[in-house]
Amino acid sequence: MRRFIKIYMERPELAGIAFLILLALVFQVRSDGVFLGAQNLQGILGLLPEMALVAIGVTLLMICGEFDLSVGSVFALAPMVMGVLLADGVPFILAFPAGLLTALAVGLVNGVITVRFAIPSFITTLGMLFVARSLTVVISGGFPPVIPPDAMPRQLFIAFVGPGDMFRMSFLWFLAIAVLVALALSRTNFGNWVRATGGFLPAAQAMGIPTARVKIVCFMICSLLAGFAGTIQVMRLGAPLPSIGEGLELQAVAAAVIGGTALTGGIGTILGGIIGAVLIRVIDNGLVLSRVDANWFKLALGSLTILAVIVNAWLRKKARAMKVETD
Amino acid sequence: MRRFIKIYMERPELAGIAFLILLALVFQVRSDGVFLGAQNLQGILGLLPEMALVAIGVTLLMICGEFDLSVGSVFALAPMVMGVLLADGVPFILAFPAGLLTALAVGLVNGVITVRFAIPSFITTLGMLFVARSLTVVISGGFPPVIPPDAMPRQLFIAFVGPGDMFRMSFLWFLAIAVLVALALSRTNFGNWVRATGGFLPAAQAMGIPTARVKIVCFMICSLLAGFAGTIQVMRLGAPLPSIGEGLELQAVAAAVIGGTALTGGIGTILGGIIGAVLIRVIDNGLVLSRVDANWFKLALGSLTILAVIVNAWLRKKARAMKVETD
Amino acid sequence: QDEPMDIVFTHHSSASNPFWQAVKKGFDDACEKIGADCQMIFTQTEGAIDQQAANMITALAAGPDALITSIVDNTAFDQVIEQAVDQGVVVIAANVDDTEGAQGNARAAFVGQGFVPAGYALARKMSEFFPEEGPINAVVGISAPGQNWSEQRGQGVVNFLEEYKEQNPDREVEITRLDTGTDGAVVAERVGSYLNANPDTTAYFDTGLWHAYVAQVLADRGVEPGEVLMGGFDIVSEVLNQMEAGYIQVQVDQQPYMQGFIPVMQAYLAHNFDLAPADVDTGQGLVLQEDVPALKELAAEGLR
Amino acid sequence: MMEPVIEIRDLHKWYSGVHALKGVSLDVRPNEALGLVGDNGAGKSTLINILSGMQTADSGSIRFEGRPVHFENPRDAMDAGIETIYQYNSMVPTMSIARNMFIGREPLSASLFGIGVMDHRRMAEESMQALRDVDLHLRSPEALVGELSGGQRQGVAIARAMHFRSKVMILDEPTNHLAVKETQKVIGFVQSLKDNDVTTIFISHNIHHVFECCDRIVAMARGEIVLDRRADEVSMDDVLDVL
Amino acid sequence: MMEPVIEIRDLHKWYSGVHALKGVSLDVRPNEALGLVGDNGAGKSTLINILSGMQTADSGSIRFEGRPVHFENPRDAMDAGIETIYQYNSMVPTMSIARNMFIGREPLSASLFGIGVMDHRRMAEESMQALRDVDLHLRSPEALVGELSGGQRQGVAIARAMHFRSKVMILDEPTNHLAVKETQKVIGFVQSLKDNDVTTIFISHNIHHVFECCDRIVAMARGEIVLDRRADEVSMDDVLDVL
Ligand SMILES: Nc1ncnc2c1ncn2[C@@H]1O[C@H](COP(=O)(O)OP(=O)(O)OP(=O)(O)O)[C@@H](O)[C@H]1O
Ligand SMILES: Nc1ncnc2c1ncn2[C@@H]1O[C@H](COP(=O)(O)OP(=O)(O)OP(=O)(O)O)[C@@H](O)[C@H]1O
Ligand SMILES: [Mg+2]
Ligand SMILES: [Mg+2]
Repeated sequence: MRRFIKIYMERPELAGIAFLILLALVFQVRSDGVFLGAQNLQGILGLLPEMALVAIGVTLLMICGEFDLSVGSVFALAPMVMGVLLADGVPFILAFPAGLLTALAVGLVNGVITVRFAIPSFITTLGMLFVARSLTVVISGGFPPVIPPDAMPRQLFIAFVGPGDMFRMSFLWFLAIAVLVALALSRTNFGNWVRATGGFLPAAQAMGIPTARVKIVCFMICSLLAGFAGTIQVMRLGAPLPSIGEGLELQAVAAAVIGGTALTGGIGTILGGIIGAVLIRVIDNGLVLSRVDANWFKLALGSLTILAVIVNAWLRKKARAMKVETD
Repeated sequence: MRRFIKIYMERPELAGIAFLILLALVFQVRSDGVFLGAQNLQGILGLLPEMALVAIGVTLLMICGEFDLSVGSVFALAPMVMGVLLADGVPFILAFPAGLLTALAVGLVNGVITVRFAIPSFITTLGMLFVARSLTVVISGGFPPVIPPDAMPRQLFIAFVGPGDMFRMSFLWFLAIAVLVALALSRTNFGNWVRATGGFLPAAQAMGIPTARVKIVCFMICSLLAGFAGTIQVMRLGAPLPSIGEGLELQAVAAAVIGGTALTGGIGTILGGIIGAVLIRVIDNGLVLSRVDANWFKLALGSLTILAVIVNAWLRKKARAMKVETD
Repeated sequence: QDEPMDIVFTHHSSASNPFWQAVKKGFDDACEKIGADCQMIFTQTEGAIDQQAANMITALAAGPDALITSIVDNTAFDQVIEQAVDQGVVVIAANVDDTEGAQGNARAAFVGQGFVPAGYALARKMSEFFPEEGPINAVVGISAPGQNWSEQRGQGVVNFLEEYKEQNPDREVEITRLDTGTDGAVVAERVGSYLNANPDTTAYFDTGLWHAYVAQVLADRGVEPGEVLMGGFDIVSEVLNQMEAGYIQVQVDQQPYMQGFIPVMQAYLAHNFDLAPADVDTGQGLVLQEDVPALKELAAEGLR
Repeated sequence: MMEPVIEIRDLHKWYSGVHALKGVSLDVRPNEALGLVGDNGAGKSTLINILSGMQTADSGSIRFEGRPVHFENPRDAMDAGIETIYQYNSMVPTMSIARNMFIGREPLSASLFGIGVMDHRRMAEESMQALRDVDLHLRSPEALVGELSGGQRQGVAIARAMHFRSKVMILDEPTNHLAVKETQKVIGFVQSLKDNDVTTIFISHNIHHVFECCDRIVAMARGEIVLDRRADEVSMDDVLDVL
Repeated sequence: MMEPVIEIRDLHKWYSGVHALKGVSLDVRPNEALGLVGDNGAGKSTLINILSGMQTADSGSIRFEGRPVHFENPRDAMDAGIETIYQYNSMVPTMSIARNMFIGREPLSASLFGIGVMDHRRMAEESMQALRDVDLHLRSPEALVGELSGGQRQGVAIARAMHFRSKVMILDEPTNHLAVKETQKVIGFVQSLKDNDVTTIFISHNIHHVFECCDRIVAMARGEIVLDRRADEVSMDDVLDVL
C-alpha cells in the first residue's frame, strides 16, 4: 500500500490530480454547490479541449527541449485562413485543410530556423508570435470575415453528445488526439527520440538520433494542434476574430509546467500537460463562481497557480522520502 | 588583426552592435534621414533607460539561471504605490522608497518561493505577474491616482541634459546603474557566484556558494530595477497608470537573449542585455519612421527580431571558425 | 499646396481589434480623399498607453503636419502634445478625450465620445429594459482591470446604476464587477458559468463586445433571449446577429469610421485654410434591436 | 598484410583558437586492437570524435573500407559500422536504463517508415542481460541513468556497446569509474573482439590495460602521433618515455 | 591511539526506493590516509557526499573533531575543514579555469561584508601555478573548463583541491581521466598530505594506487563496510577477494 502511494505520488501529474480534487471541493463549497453541477461541468468540458489541445502540443515540444510562444497566434491564424477562404466561397473540404496546412507551415518555419541557425526557439517563436498575428490581421483586413451560416459542418466539432449532453464533439476529438500523442510519446521509438533529444542533446546525437528532424516534427505537431484548437474555437464561436488566443502561449507553458514538464526538456508527460490545463480552467471557473471581485481576480488566479505547483512539489518530495524499496 | 576581429566577433554582444549599425543605416535611408536626426535620437534615448533597466535586471537573473516574468507588473506596481501615497499627501522622500521597497519585497517573495519549494521560477513569477498586476489595480482602484503637480522632483529623473539636450537625467541614472551592475557581475566575487550558480548549480553548491541567497538577491535586484524603471516612466508620463509595462516581460527576456544571454543560465553579459534592449527600441522606432503599414508592423518587428539573433549566431560561428590561435 | 499632407494617428489599441480597424478604414479613406500621406500606429498590446506615448514621440520626430490621437489619460500625453503644438503640428483628439476636455490638454479639438459618458448612456438605456419590480442584480464585466478604456466604461455603467439605486430606494440593486478578460472564449466561459450559478442576474454589461459570445453560450444552454439583459460597446457582425436574436438589448456605437474620417478632414482644413478644428460628438450611438437591419451591411463593410 | 579498414590522412582540427589535431595520419587494419594512448589534451578524443561523426575535421580525409567517407553525424558512422563509447555524454540521465540502451535502435513490434511501437518487454530483458554480461547487477531496467553511481552509468554504456557490437568499436577511456571486476570484463571483451572479426580502438591512460588487450600501440602528443608500434615490439617503459 | 577526527555512527541513507547506506560506522584517525574501495554502487560516493555536506543522511550521526556536526551544505563542511573532490559535477563548464579554481574563495582586493572586487591577476597566476604543480600545462587561465579535454578538466579539480588543502581531504576517484604523469602527481600528493598533518579519504578502483598511498583500506559492498584493515596487514588479493 505505501509502495503504491509512493509510486503514485512521485508522478507529478498524479500529484496534480490530488490538488485538483482538493480544489474542486473548496470551490464546490464556496459556490454553494454550483461548481460540480451538471451545467457548470458541461461548461468547463466544452471549453477545455481548446486549451488542452494547445497544452498537449506545447508539452510535447517542451519535452523535446524547445519552446513555442507562437501557439496563441497560430491559434488565430489557422482558423482565419479557413474563415477567409470560406467567406470567399471555397468549400469547407478545402478551406479546413488549408488552415491546418498553414499551421503546419508555421511550425516548419519555426523548427527549421531554430535548428538550422542553432538559435533559441524562444526568439524564433517570439518573432513568429508577432509575424503570425500580423498575418492574421493582414489576410482578414482587420475584420472578422463573415462566414456563410452553413459553410462549416459545426456539428462535427461542437455538437453536444454523451449522457446528459455532457460533452461536445470537440471533447472526443481532444480525447482521441491526447491518447494518440500520449501513446506516441510513451510507446513508440519516436517518443523515445523526443525524450532523448530534450533530455540531453549531445547524447541523443551521439546515439545517432536525427535530432534536427525530431525537433522540427515536434514544432510542426505543436503548431498543428494549436491551429486545430483555434479552428474548433472558431466553429464554436461562429466567427474567426483576429484577436483570439492572445496570451495563450504563457498559459500553455504554465499548464505543461504545472503538470510536471521540465522547462529544460526531457521530463514530462502528456497527461501532465492536460491536467495542468484542467487545473488552470478549473481555477478560473471556480474563482468566477466564487464571485471574486474583478480587481482581485488575478491575485487569486496567480496565487492558486503558484500553490498548485508548490503542493505538487511537496507531495513529490514526501513521496520520495518514503522509505520503501521500489525496485 | 584577424585575431582581433575573431575575439571581437565571438562576443555575442559585440556582434549585436554590428547588426545595430547595419539596421541604423537601413532605417536612416528608409526614413529620409529622420532616424538619425537629433530629435529622433533624443526620443530613443529618452525612452531607452526604462526598458534597458528592466533588461539589465532580467539579464542578471537569467545569468543566475532563473526567470522573471513579473517585471512588467512590478514596473506598474512600484510607481503605483508611490503614486497612491503621493496622492494621499505623503512626501516624496517617503513615497519613493516605499515604492522601491514594494518592488524589493516582490523580488524577495519570488526568490524565496522559488528557492524554498524548489519550483520553476517560470511559474512563481508567472503567478506573481498576475498577483502584482492585481495589487496595482486594487490599490489604485482601477484609476490613476491624481498626483499633486509638484509632489515629485521630476527634474531629478527626466530633465533634459547634455549637449543639445540629448539625454534625459534618466539616461544618466541608467548609465550609472548599468556600469554598477556590469562591474558587480564581472569584477566582484558576487558576480562570480551568480555565474556559477546559473552555469551549473550542483557544482556551485559543491564549492560552497550560498546559491539560495545568491538567487534571492538576483530576484530582488531584478524586481528593484523593474520598479525603478517604472517609476521613471511614471515621472515622465506624469501619472501612474495601472496598465503600464504589460508585455514587458517577454521584451526584456528577448533583449537578454538577443544580447547573447543563454536561457539556461550561466552565459551572458549586462552589456549584451543593454544592446538587446537598444536593438528592440531601434527596430520599433525605425519601423514607425519607415511607415510600415499598421497591419504589417508586427510582421516586420517579428522578422527583424529573429534576424538579429540569426545574424548574431552567424557572425559568432564565422568567428569561431577562423583559424587563429588565441591562447 | 503641392506637398501632400502628412498625418499620423496614434492610439492605444492593437491591430487585432476590429473597432480600430474600422477607425483605420475611415482614416485611410479620408486620407485618400485629400491625397494625404497617412500612417496609423497601433500598439503591440491592447491598451498600452506607454507604447502609445512612445509612438507619438517617434512620429513627431518625423515632423508630421497633423497628429490625431486618443487621449486615454489625463496627464500621460500632456507634455508630448504640448511639444507637438509648439512644433506647429495640428493636434486633434479622437475617440477619447482628456476628461477635463480642452482645459486638460493642448489638443485643438475632440472627435468622439468619452468612455465614462458612453458607459453611463448604455446603462441608462438598459434601465428601460429592467423588470418592473424585484431586485436588480447587475454584473459589470471589466474586460481589462487597470486599463483605462475598460475601467472608465465600467465606471460609467456603475455611476448610473448607483444613481438608479438612489432614485429607487425601494428596490434592491446589487452590482458585481467581474474580471472577464478580452478573449471571447474566456469571457463566454467565465460569464456563462457565472450566470449559470446566479440565474437571478438581471443584466450583464460588458466593457467591450465580448458579451456576444456570452449570448452564444446562453443560446447553447437553451436560455431564452431577454432572460438576462445584455449590453456593451462597439458593433461587429457577431453583435448584430445576437441583437437580432434578442440576446443583446443595447449596444453603444461610437461610429468608428467617423472617428477616423472627421479628424482628417478637420486637420486638412486647419492645415490648409487655418480653420480651427471643432469638437464633434460622434453620436450617443445607442443601437437597439430595430436598428440592426440597417446596420448589418455597413458593419460588413467596416463602416459601422 | 590486409587493406586497412580505416585510412586517416593528414587530419586537421581547429577548435576556436586551439589547433587540436595537427595533421594526423593513421591506418587501422582489420581485426586489430589498437591502443591509443597519450597525454591529457593530446587530441585522442578529438580524433575519435571525428571518426565517429560527432565532429567534422577541418581538413584531411578518411577512407573506410577503401571508400572515402564524410561522416556528418554519428548516425552516418553507425550505419557504416562504427560503434563508439564516448568519454562523456553518452547517456541521457533523465531516461531509464532500458531506454538508454536502445535509443535510436529500439526493437519495434510493429512499424511504418521506421516509426513504430517499441517492444518494452524485450528492451527490459535484453538490457538486463547485457548488464549482467559486464557483471553489473542493477536493480531494475526502469531506474533512471541519472540516479546511478558513476561506475554503474559507465557500465550501461559498455553494455550497450557490447550489445550492439559492430565492425569497428571505438572505446574512449571505457574503464574510468569501473570497479575491478567490471574492468576485467571490459578487457576480456576487447580481447574477444579480435576473435569475432571486430576492429577496436581502445583509449586508456592505464598502460597495463592497453598492453593487456591491444596488438598495436599508438601514442599521441600535442595533436600529433609520436609513436606507432606493435605491442610485442615495444615495452611499457618505451611508451611511458614518449608520453 | 589518537582520538578520531571523524566518527561516523550507524549512517543510513535512502534514495527514493534505494537503501544506499545500511548503517555505516567508521572512525577516521588524524593524519591517516584511508583508502575506500568497493564495487560500483557500493555507496562510497554517497558516504563521502554526506561527509562533505552535499547530501544529508536519513539517520545516524557524525562527529568531527569530537563535536557532533550536521552539515547542511558543502559550505558547512568546508568551514569545518573538509575539502572534497567529487566524482562528478565539480566544475562549472561555462566559466574559465581561473574562475573555477577560486569559486567561493576568490581573493579580493577590497571587500565589504565578504563581497568585494576580485583580484583577477592573482587568480590567473595562482591557478596556472597550481596547474603546473600537477604537471598540467594549459594554454590560458581564461580558457573555459567546458572546452577542456576530460583529463584537463579533472586536473583542474585536483589542482584546486591541492591549492586549498584543508584538515581533511576527500578525493572521490580523482585519477579518472588523468594521464600517467598526472596520476603519479596525485598519488604523490596524497602521500605528502600525511606529512602535512592532513587526513585523507581516497576513493579509487585502482587497488595499486590505493596500496601505494594509503595506510588503511576500507572496503564497502552493498551499503555496508565489509573490510577495514591496515594496509600493511592485508594483501591486494585479500581485498580483491571481498569485492
Ligand atoms: N570544445 C572544445 N573547445 C575548445 N578546445 C577544445 C574543445 N575540446 C577539446 N579541446 C582542446 O583540444 C585539445 C585536445 O582535446 P582532446 O579532448 O582531444 O584530448 P584527449 O587526448 O582526449 O585528452 P584526455 O586524455 O584528457 O581525454 C585539448 O587541448 C583541449 O583543450
Ligand atoms: N540520486 C540517486 N537516486 C537514486 N539512487 C541513487 C542516487 N545516487 C546513487 N544512487 C544509488 O545508490 C547506490 C550507491 O551509489 P554511490 O554513488 O554511492 O556508489 P559508489 O560506491 O560511489 O559507486 P561508483 O564506484 O560506481 O562510483 C547505487 O546503487 C546507486 O544506484
Ligand atoms: Mg579524451
Ligand atoms: Mg562513486
